[in-house]
Amino acid sequence: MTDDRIVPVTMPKWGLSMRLGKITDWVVAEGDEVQAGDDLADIETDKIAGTLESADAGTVRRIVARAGEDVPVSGTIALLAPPGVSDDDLDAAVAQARAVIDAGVPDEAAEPIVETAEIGGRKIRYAGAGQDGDVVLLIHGYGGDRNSWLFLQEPLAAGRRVYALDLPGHGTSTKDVGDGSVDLLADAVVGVLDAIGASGGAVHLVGHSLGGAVAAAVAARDPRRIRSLTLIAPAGFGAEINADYLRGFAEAQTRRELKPIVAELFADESLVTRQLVDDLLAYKRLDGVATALRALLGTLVGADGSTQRIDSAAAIAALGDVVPVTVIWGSADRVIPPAQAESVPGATRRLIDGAGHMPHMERAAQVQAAIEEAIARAR
Amino acid sequence: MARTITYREALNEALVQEMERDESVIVLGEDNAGGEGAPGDHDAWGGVLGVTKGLYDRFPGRVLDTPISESAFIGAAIGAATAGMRPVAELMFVDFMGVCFDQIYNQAAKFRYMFGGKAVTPVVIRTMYGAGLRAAAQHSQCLYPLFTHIPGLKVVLPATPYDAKGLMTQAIRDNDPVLFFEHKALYDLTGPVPEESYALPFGEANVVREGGDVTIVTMGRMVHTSLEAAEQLAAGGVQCEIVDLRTTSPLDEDTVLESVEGTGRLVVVDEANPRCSMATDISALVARKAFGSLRAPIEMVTAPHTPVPFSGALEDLYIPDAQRVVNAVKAVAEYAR
Amino acid sequence: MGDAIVGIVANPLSGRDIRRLVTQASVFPTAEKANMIQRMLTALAAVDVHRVLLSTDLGGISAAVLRALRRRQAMGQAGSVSSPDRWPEVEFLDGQPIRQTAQDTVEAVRRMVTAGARVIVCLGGDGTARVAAGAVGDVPLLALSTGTNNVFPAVREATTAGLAAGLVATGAVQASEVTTRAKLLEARVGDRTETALVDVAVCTERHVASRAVWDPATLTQLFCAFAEPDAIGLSAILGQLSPVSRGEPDGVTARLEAGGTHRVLAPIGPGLVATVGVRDIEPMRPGPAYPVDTAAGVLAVDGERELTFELGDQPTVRLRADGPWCVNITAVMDASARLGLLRRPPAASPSTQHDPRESTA
Amino acid sequence: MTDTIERRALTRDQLLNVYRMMRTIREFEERVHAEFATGEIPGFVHLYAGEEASAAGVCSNLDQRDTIASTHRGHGHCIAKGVDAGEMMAEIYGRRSGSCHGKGGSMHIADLSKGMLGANGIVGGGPPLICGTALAAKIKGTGGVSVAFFGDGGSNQGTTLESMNLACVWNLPAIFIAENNGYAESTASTWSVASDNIADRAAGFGMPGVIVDGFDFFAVHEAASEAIARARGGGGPTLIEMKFTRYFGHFEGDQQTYRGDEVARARAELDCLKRFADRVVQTGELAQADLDAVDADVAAMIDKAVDDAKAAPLPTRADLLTDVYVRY
Repeated sequence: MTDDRIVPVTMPKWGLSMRLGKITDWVVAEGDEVQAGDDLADIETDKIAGTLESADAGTVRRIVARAGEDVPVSGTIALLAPPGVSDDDLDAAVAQARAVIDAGVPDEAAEPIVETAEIGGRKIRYAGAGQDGDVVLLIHGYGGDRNSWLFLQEPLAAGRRVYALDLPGHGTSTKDVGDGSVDLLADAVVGVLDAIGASGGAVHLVGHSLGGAVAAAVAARDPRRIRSLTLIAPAGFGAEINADYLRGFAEAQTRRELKPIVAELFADESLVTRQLVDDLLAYKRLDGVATALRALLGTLVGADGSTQRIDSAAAIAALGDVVPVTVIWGSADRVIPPAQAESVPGATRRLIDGAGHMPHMERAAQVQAAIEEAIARAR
Repeated sequence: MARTITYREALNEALVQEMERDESVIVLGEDNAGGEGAPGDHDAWGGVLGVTKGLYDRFPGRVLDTPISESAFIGAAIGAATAGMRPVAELMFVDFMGVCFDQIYNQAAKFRYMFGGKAVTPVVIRTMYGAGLRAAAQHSQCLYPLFTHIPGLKVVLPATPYDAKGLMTQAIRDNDPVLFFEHKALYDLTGPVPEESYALPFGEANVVREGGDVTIVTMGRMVHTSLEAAEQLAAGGVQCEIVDLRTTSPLDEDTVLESVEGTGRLVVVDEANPRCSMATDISALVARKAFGSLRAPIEMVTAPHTPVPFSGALEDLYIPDAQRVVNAVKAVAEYAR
Repeated sequence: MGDAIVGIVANPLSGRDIRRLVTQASVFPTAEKANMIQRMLTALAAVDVHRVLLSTDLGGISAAVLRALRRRQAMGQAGSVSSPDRWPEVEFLDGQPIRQTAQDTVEAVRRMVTAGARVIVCLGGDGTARVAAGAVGDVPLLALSTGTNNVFPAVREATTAGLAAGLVATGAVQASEVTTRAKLLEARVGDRTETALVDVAVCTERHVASRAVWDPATLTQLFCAFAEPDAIGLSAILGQLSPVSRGEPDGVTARLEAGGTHRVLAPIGPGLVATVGVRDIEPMRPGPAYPVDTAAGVLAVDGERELTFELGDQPTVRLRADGPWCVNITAVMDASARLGLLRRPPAASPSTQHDPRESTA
Repeated sequence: MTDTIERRALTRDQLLNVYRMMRTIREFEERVHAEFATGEIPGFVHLYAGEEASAAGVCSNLDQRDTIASTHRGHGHCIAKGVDAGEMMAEIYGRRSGSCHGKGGSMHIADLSKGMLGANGIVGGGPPLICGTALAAKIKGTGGVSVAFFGDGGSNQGTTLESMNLACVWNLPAIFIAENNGYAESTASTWSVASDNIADRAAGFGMPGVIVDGFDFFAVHEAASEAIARARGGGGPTLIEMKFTRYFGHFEGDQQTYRGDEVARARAELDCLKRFADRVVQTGELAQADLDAVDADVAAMIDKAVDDAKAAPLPTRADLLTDVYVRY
């Protein structure tokens, strides 16, 4: 029996297809004291590199996985424990954890199931995590896709069904976006909600940026269906927007052109890995994407070429007090200014220090906590 | 949606999607359907290694078997390209260029310049290259340096299924004559490939591995040999940056130079014979434009200056392998003035 | 026997006109013409013709025969086991400029006549035979067809034809017994004349162009020296309506017109079976000049457009009885059989079997 | 059969056009011959004079749908297919205003907008290309016909023979015009063409092969008209062999010591322009005054072409690197 004061630090599941992560570097050493949210280790997968933040406070008593080592998802990589826990107990826990790491990835690990809904003649793809409970639907922003939520979807899925979709024009959904309007995107989201059988209420919407405006529009159509609305750096709450970023993203043709543009999304530009840029380029090069991005650019940016065209005020007003609204914003957002959080009436506001326009990627643990709170506040 | 498919399937999918998108795309070559005029199946082969399988029935009249007559049908593809078609012709093995080279380098390559910019020749010539199948001296050569030498031609060498599809799509949509080199040892290689169409631009090298110690510039099958070497080297603490040129014409000089400026050390890995090759070309480029960054002499890992031998015992020695790449990288990494 | 000379004239251009394109007429390659001459040389030697005069051309026929001769010489000197049959001495009629026109044939035949040829073999079609006929005088002519598009020349194997020519040349068979005199048609436009051995057609085409007549819609009038029911070519039209043999003194003439009183299906060329309207069929008497009643056009002789005529030219066509003396191959070989000319003594025994000619050589 | 007569019968305007075509070629070539001798024209120039009836007899049956590929002796084909003689002259002088902006020269004059796929510096280079343009026409159903001109030298190239085979295998609307002018450079075709007649080779591919007097416009026109109509109708390829003589050497500067007196005789007795003029005047289809007017007009046009070419600016350094690719 291991001492239940021992808290394992496990390999996170970043994205539904992740099975294995490699610890590239330990930020902490044995003996260090950590607080919740402190960086523990740099981890990379075949898709992305990120930093694992501690979910708990405590003392790092044992590092289980060495730097450079591949660890299956949920494998224990370190142990936190108060000083009173004995070395023998810790060593026993290490041995148990090493056995899991050395066994490697189980063969039967299931591929995530990506589902397709036919909505308005378009194929909309979405994938879910979790078995039962309330439905959480995650809606990405301009140029993103359901993998934007890779740090959040699995962690949010304890006791819930968490879905992420690819909006029209994005990811693996049909690239045609018609007029590119928020309404058209909202139709797709409603269609997905119908497809997953979430018609009876108990739906929590989380939308980022353009996806925030879409989430607000969906909620406004039928507020009783929605139990909570979380907006991360949403569009539609002010005139100011970094139109150069949006245009640059739409127009970039090469890695060299795209990399500095993508850097504007993050407070910490080192997060812009070659893989991230390559994945975005691969998306941008799919037939139809250029047209879709141009159409959506017209939705986001007004005729003057510099200010926002979307206004979500009416949508929020339509919610009345039926749906609790939470707004999350990175303090270092260079795409839409965080001050616009003040323009969301009646919302609970969470400003994430040190995050840019992608707080759910840069400060996933804090964003997760904010979403959990929002869900908890729901009627 | 990206699935895992083979290099062969990726090429086939690019052909199918482009033929569906644009009816001026036609496919022709020896045995591209196979069985024409014979009593058995009419799509018996679908290309000698199956790349064009299934196209014949799907696109009636647009997949043409040809006599073994490379000058005539490669020339016909070029002529058809000047007349509004987008032909994809297959020169079964690049070794056969000797029986049709005039049409490629004197005709297709020169029309635009020679005719004062008035010609557009959007032809793709697919061809198999490379050693490793015990196919001996006349069915195993690389020869892409010869085509790279000719102004007016574009030369493409995909290393992965993803690149194979994207570069084939671009080759078909491109308005210049394109030589598309498919390594015969890569057809069964699998990798993620989106279902949708996409075009990868020419002249954009791909950094397939980042590393700060030594730059490896390579292409085609040698990308995989270099990756294997880089894994071994990483265990010993040497981090290689691998640049896959993807196209040798146009050439992404910037990516090569940027990488060498970062590492100061260059190994070029090229399956072709060493003289007047991509190995010498990249070496000259770096020596000329990044001399100040170099901290060690440039190394080349190539085939020897011999024809490709038949016997497996010899062919295995002929083809550059990971150990030779490891040795070259170590030599430049450990070089001290 | 030393003066048993045979002349062979071959036309390199015959058999390649537009009818290959418009009616799938047969192609007769140069190499096959040269082969015919070589087979004929073997046959001529076999019946003791020692000297052959051969026309020269730029089309490759004489050159191919010359190459064959040199090859045989080399093989003979090398004592090859398959030493070739004897051939006569072959004299090439070179030294004359070759103009690649019908005049080449005329010149060659004239020189053969002057050199004392006893028979002149002509390889070609109706056109070649017609040109040769105009120059042979009284020397017997053996016209052999190269191709199938012909009425006048015989379609026979060259070896047999060679034997027949040789038997006449050496006098083994009397020429007077195996030759018949052909009729001639003489077409005249002003002071230009052309002769035909089979037919003269009046054609509304304005230009000679590719020469061959292949489009029946252009024809208005037809004159035939003879018209056989089994012919190929324009004479077949009247051959089915009013046949006239080669031996009869008269010919036959008619007007061709879509709305004519007769309509007949006729093989007017290889691969060309047409329904032709015909009226005013009448015998054509030797002697008088028959007028052409078309204002302007071309006169085609033996199927080739040759003489153009314009308004006011008033062309005429006349039937003559003084055509060339033609060797009848069947008659020659019948005579040979009757006379036993090709019989040889029975072999004495297998061990002494040899060519009897060698013992007398 | 009536349609075939109508196809062949040429109207007064058509006769004037073909005469202008042939006269333009003759005048162009005679003039280039004279100007070359002054040393002002650079490079290699191969003249077509004497062979005009071939280009005119074939191309007068073609229209915008149709494509031709030519040879190193290509000026005549260019003019007959409608390439501007002024631009051609400028090209021969290496001027920026030339058909190819001075980048092609005599051996590479092309104008794809006119269906002229280029003169060609490679003997036997054209026939494979023509298989391709014919294939394109067949697939697109344009009714277009493609014509490959090649010489007796080109007839011996594998590319030409391969193309005839491919054209027959694919039943393409392709016409092969063998212009047998008696010499491949300095070597006699009677020596170098083993079958003696190039047309005889057609039988080996199962297509018609005919020989035409290449000095006689009407003979060429009739044969080409039938072959082209056959090809348009789906009847497949035809090989037509022109027999004639070129009036000048293989290239300008060729002393022609390998030749006899055939040029003088041809010029005197066989010349296509003289024969054409004699015929149409004799038949009354055209008057001598009509022809004289064309002669004067063409002479003035060629004078202007030469003057303009000499005065035109040369390409500049900036032109050296352009038009290698559509996009690189």
